[in-house]
Amino acid sequence: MIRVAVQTGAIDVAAELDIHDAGGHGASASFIGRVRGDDDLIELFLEHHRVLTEAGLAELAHAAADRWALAALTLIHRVGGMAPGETIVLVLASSAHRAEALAATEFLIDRLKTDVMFWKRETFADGRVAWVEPRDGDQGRAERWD
Amino acid sequence: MIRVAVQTGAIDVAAELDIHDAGGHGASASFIGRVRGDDDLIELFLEHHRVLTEAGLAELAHAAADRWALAALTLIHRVGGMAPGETIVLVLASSAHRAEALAATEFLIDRLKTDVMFWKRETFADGRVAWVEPRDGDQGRAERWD
Amino acid sequence: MALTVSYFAWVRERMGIADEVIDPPADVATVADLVEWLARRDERGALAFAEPGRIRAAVGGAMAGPDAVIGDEVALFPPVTGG
Amino acid sequence: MALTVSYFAWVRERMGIADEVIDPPADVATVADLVEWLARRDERGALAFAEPGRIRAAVGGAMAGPDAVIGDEVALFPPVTGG
Repeated sequence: MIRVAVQTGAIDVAAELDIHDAGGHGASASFIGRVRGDDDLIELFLEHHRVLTEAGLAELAHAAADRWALAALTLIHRVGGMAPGETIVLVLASSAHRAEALAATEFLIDRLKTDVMFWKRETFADGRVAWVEPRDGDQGRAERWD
Repeated sequence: MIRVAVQTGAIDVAAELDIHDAGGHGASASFIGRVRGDDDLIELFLEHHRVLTEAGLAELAHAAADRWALAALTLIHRVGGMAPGETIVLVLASSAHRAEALAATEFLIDRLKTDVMFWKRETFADGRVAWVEPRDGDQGRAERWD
Repeated sequence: MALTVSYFAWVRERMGIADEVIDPPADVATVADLVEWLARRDERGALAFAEPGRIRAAVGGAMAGPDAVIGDEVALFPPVTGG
Repeated sequence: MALTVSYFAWVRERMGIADEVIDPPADVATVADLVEWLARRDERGALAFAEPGRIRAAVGGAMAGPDAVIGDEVALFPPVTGG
């Protein structure tokens, strides 16, 4: 079962775990990315493409499903404005054994950061607004999977 | 914050996530291992050492905390009898960035399988009872971290 | 030929609009040609596309490099930063 | 010298007990010596320790190899299978 979503509402991790786990898989790995409140950040805004972003997530999910024997895969990304501590992205991957679930999770979050149309904009307490630059190393991590 | 537990009661993943996430870390990775109902398995029993098992978990957790910059780490293993679909083990690792959280999670589950005193006994629908043998490859995966 | 161009993140902000329908000259054939043409077209284009190496594109719904031939729909944006 | 030995999993089942206090001869100095001595001691020992290569040990609370010198507390068990 592949579940992909782009949503403006909060990501309910516990509810998503329940949906994902309905099959009772042997091994489930997850990754949760949250807004960090570094440098007095007060808001993180995620911009996306109305059509291509969700298509990109679906393509990524299917690439993982082609590569590993997965029982279930969940890929949910929030967009719009969010506060420190809120969940930006949730990746869940399940398989009969751990190697596949762990590798798929890492692949999905690495590739998500370089291949799917999301852009982060930070607003700080002093009023400063800045678009986030890609981190050094993200491209390298993503290319490990080529 | 390091939280380690060996328990006979069910592992409440959502509650553990809440406890673990109290700090609002940037990146959280997890691994959940569950009882698979393969070959008409009806019960999995986990035997452990009253003292050394929890000490082994704590030692493993501290080895991970020494190796990566982790904001929080949870390592919970169930013991006693459990049914297919129930959670055997939960690993949660959080850090400011994903690489550390993902690597620590994989390290913890790999080493848990070779270094800590747990033994699995399977009971099948036809009455057959068998102690689980270590899987080929587990030792190799664990040694990747040496 | 009518071409729909959409802009995202700081490219959108510098262009002042999210999308527009344009009709570039016939020799604007690739993503790189389009970026160069937009940079020359007006001041906001000069600002948005001052560094072509920092611009990414999608053509007809798929990620595309600078040499990709443009169809009737192109998205231009900075490197992505999701996850 | 009194030595407390505890057994786990199928080693425990084959020995028929979870732990015992024994007093092996003075030349039983290491884990390997102890395993060999238990295998010779009686039938249940012969069954539990027929394959010494499949036996793991903890001495004084720490994992220990076959050459480890035994103190006053040893645990003997099969390879672990948790997780």
